[in-house]
Amino acid sequence: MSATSETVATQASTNGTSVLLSVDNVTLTFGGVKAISDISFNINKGEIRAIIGPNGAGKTSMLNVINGFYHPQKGQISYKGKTRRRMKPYQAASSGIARTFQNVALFSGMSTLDNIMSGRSLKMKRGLFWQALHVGPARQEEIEHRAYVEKIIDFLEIAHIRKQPVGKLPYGLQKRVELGRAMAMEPELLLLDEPMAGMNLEEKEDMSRFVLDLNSEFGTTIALIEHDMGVVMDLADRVVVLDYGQKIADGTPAEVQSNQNVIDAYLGVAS
Amino acid sequence: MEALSIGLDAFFLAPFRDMFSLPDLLIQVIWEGFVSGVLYALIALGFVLIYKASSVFNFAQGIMVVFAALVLVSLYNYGVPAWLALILTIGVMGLLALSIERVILRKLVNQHEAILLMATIGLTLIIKGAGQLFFGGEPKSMITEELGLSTGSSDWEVFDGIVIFQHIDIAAAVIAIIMVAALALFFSKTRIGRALRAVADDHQAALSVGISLNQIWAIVWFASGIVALVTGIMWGARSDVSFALEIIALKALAVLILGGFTSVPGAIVGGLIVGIGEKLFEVYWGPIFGGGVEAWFAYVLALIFLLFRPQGMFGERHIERV
Amino acid sequence: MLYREAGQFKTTYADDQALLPIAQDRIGLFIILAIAFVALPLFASEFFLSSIMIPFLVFSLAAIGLNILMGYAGQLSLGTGAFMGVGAYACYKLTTLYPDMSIIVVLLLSGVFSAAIGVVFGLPSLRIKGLYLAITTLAAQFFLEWCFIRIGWLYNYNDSGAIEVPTRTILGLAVTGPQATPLTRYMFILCVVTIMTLIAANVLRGRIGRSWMMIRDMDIAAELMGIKPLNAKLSAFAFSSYYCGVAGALMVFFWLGSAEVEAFDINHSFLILFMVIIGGMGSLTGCFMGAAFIWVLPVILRAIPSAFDLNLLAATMEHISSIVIGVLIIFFLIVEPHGLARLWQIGKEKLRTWPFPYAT
Amino acid sequence: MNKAVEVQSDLTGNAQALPSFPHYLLRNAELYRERVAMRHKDLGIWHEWTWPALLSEIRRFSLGLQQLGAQPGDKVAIIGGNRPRMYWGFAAIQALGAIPVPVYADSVAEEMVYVLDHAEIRYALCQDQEQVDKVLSLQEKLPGLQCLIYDEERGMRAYDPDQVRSFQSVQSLGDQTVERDPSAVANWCDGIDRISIDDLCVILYTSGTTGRPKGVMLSNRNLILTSLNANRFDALSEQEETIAYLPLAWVGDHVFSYGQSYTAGYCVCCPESPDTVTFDRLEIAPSYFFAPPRVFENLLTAITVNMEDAGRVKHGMFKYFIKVANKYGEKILNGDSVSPWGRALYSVGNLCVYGPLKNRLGMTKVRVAYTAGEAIGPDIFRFYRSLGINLKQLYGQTEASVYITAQPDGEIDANTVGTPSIDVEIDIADNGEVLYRSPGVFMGYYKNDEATNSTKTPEGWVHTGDAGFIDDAGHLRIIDRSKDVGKLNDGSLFPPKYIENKLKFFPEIKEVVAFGDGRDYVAAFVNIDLTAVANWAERNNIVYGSYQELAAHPAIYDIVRSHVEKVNADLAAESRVAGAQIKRFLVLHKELDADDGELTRTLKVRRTFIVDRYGELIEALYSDKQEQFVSTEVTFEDGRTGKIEATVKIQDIVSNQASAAQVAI
Repeated sequence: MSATSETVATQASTNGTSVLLSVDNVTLTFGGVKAISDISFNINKGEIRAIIGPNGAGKTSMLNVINGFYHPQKGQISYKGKTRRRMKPYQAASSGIARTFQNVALFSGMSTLDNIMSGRSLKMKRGLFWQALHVGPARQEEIEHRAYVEKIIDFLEIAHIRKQPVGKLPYGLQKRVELGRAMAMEPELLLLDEPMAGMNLEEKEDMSRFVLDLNSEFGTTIALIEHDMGVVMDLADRVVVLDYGQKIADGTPAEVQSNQNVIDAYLGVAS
Repeated sequence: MEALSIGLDAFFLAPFRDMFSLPDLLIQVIWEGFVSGVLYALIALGFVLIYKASSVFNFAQGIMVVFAALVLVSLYNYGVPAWLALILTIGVMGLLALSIERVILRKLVNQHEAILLMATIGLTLIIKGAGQLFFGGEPKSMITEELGLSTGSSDWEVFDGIVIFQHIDIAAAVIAIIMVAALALFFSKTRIGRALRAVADDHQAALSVGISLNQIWAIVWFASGIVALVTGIMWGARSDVSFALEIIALKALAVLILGGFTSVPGAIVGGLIVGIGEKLFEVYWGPIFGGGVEAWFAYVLALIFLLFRPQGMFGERHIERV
Repeated sequence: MLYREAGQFKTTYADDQALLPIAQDRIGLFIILAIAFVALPLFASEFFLSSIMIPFLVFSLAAIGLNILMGYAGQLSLGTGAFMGVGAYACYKLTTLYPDMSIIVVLLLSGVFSAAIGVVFGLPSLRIKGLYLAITTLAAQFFLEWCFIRIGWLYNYNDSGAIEVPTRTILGLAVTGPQATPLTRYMFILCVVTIMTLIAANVLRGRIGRSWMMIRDMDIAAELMGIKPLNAKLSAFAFSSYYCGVAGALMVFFWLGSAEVEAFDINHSFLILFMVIIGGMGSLTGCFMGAAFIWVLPVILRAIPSAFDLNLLAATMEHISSIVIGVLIIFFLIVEPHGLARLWQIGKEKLRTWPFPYAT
Repeated sequence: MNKAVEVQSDLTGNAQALPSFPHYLLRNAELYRERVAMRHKDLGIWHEWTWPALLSEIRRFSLGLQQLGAQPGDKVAIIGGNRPRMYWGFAAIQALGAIPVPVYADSVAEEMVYVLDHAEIRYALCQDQEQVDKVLSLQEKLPGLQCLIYDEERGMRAYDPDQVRSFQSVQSLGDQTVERDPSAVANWCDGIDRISIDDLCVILYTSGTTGRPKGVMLSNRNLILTSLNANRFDALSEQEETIAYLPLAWVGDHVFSYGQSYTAGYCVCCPESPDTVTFDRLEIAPSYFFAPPRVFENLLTAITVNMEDAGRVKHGMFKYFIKVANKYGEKILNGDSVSPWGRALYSVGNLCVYGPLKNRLGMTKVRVAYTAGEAIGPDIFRFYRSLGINLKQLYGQTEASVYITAQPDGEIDANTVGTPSIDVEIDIADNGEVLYRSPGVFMGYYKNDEATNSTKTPEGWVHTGDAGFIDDAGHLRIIDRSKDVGKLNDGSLFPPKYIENKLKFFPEIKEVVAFGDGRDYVAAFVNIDLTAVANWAERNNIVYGSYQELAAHPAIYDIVRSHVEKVNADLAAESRVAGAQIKRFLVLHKELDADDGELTRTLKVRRTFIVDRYGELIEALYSDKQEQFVSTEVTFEDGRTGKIEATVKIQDIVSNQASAAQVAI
């Protein structure tokens, strides 16, 4: 928290929905190479926001900036009205930002249950003493969180792999477990980095259903990176398009789809 | 306040006053440090060779030094002529390299670095046990003269004092320099050497040169076996051939931290820094702590260094991706 | 095969999350505890207790300490011996400074010192990973060894430079020092190790243990889940060193009776390391298996020549056992990098799914 | 409050029975205060309800339902899987004098609308959003529908709360009633007391192999007496544990998981999900277990496949001890005399194989297991028995409240279905059809007197539609559906199911459809079992891209041919069916599927449908063609339809000549 300068945001967006996160003129360079240059966009509370673009467009870097893994050289991020220049990843986590990874980043030595339980770490408070005895409050706490985690397991329909080590699970299920782990944090903003990459049609449909349900039932705001245009068009409320680290379009799926820049840069390449 | 300023003086100023008041001693200390630094550097060189080619952090390098020296000395003691013993020892080191590659490394391809490290720790136990079983645990003298190395010393009068140079130390320095040069030549001029460099960067590329990974591993282990033999002779000549050397060889780890795991120049510079640094520290600062600081100076130096530059002197900074 | 689990179902999360959810495991543990607490004290010889069981328990505890750091938190350490030394010297100083303080309190406090030193040497782990970290623990090892020699205050300026364990009693019964019988010492150690193992198991399955494993498996993801690397790593160092410290104190006070710095040297660190590797990283059961293996195997090897009337020197057998352990380490790394514990687990899984080759 | 009713029981004298299941609920809550009545694995652990807790849940729901306006005689649909609230629905509805109508949850909308409309459903208790959506999509066709109640919350936010309510909200309606009027509980009990034993208890729709489903009306008397008799037959007590995993709308599940549970007071466990039944069964280890042959077949296939992957020593040991079990197991189970050596071998086998195997199957504690619904392969049947599982056959029908015949302990024969159950009379008609009369005989088909009259005689005898005979030991043997038994052109007898079942007992073969009635010879469609065959293909390095490709593989044809030849040899040995040997067969290019209408929801073959659908293939079988192109419309899981096309090969078989001696007979 030390490195944050806080200003009360006065942003209340035009159409009545409130802005959860806004990215303002962010530039990120690696050893002189610009990964992201001067990008601004925002994410409204409760929406599903897609970030798309060809490979190397800076999508993942953008997520990394949002959750504090990279620190941008220029620009700032405002989240829930607070502006931060530098934020540690765990600070992002405790302020309600969770994410999944492009290449599944599960804790491979732990079971599905433990992986999702790990998402509850921030919510668990009991100290070493109670943990050591594993009676009273610590045990009670563990059980309460287990109950919450079980709801997620039920939600994601992964009851049958509850006790299996995640390392051996098929890829599609691993992605689901990873989503579960992020859900366990009860985030306000959930960043999904290519949640459907490498999945077959059925798995994609399941995952889309989970994302939509998650958004509507838990009210979680979601920002996702996705390659499958069909999926993006179905899921997203608004889409921002990046290309070579620059923003080339921003709007509803329909608007973006008809945007000439996008057709040239992305759809043109893809087809 | 008084005590503090005395303490600060004792730590930060007095040692330097001592240095300049007896410059001949200083030169002697630096020379001693330089020579042990050369030996540290040689051990580190053995590590680097293997690490570069196979990402194996060879914990057994220290014991290989002891083992090579033991084989040499014992062969001579059994009546084998010195020159023949030297050749036979080289053969033994070659055999060792080959069997390590066959029996251990080949089975552990693509394993995590930590597992490979632990395998070499196991290897250390085996070599140590075998060495003690066959040659006995008691210290032995190196057959310095029989190998044609001078044991005399030369004096150098300077600053109203005398600095003593042991011939064997000079020889050690010279041989080390020759050895590094030879390795540099080997790496840059020979086909195998180039393949070795390629392997460090990219295993596939090495295969395309037409040399199998297995061969390369055998070769680097053999090369570091020879480096170990040379180190063993030099070290043995300065003190005795004993298993205590193994612990001292751990200092090469500190050297590697300073110089980086993959850099040959780094190993040399690191070795010299550690060697000279610990001698200076022992002589000029040691008394403050009650002596014996040589035992940990290298590691603490490495630790402090790591805190400021985790990637080593010559290493590159990595950008972590998620 | 031996595991007939049909009909074992859980109606509460507490039962489901129990340390040993399978009835047969609970029975097995009960039998082991019964042997340790009842059968051995009744039937075992003094030699067996003092030369095999006591060291075995001490090493198991030290291995648990190292395993917490290495197997659960993923931080390599080569300084276990020195951390044990800190515990031992702290225990000695405390009990000689405050002779009236209960030995139990002293023992528990001595771990605190070791934990504090562990945290100091764990600080670099925030910036340094893997092999590099091993170097900093080596620094700890040699620096602390040096301290044990050079700081006379630590051993009350004894001429011998060794710490001599004074006699301490609990309820009038001598538990340390020359008067303490092997049986008393064994029972005391057994209780300490049992309780501390239980505590370790509890911590490891809770939030704190999970945070260590998160850092071990995927530190970046862990940080993004809100784990502060500083807290997780340092707490692992502290917890681990505490165990090593208590093990060190137990080693000197309840086993050796007196100790010099050699008892805590780098070879000692390696010994514990081998126990963890062979036993199995990330497994408490493995710590006991590894300790039994590394400690008992040489004892057996040493016994072999006399059994066959061979007149081999003890030193020779020492060397052979060194070779055997080396070979076994490599064997395990090749065949099963997760050690005896994983073998046991695989075997157990086989027994659970028997006659099927795997669960369906 | 618990009024016992004296009921006449012809064979066993007078029996005590309560007039309805809600009466039994009240009794159990008194009698078994501490006993667990129901378990449900949910969110990772087993939740338990004792009988009093069960009563409370049911009463709250029932009172809420009453508040919603449910009247005696109203029909309430129950659409969902094996979940506690679905089961609670039965008693809650019955307590109001209303009639529960369980509906197959996986039936497609058109099937469902027929049932809901025909039964004049006023309320529907649905498991989840999927079922609610299905019913709502039919809303305009169901004018009488008042309200839907759902069990699982997920996705249920966007619905009209007056029309679609959660189970809990209905329960709290009940709570409010009690708060307002504390006498509501007593009134509720009075309402139960007004139920008569001869009132309609439940309507169960039979899916039927042909035509529209028929609503079988069962009275309290039917179900309660049958349940009591069944409990008595196998000495079932409140100690039993069962796992409920078969369709709720099927009479078997209704009697096993509801009727017998309430009358005996035993515990019913609901699995976490259909995917986890195997594991959940392992956890619960039921003492009373029921499964159709298909489940036992699949289990055995899974066992065999699993053991193929075992090491050689273990596999050898397994095979050896299975042989031992084959030799001694059944005898030991039946209490016959076995040599001490045999007993010793068997007990070693029990330690090494049978015990652990039963453990993995969750059948360690099984006291009584039944298979019914179809004929089970004798080998499969014996396999389970030889392990020491008391598996028995029973023969039943929805119209009989299940039990017609069952095998008593110790009188087990794989080829019979046992002796008449308690209070059941059996008669064989001249054409070989089996008729029965019992207290379980249904009241009639709902709104279908024509069908009722053609099935049930005025004297109470019911036509089963199955052909069979009673053997010397007094056991019933079933050959086939009486109307399916046909004749070849040369006059030989053609019992299709008899032939099909013989083939289906081979693990590689999943389904068979045999033809021959009015033809010159017998020919058959064969469906391979993908699990077994895929495993075999993997072990033999046979590469295939799809089911279709695998089915057409020559090696598969070879396997099937060898099986057909074995069956032919069997048939040749029996003079009555020697003429019915298979001359030509083909392996179907797609799996027969209930979604395509080829199987019923209970996974029985719909013969007439298949004859229509695959007419060209059948004609090819009776021509000299060696292959035939076919194009089939299919429905995918998500409801889309598509076409699959294939050229199916036809294989000839040289049939065994019946031996001269047999011909002479």
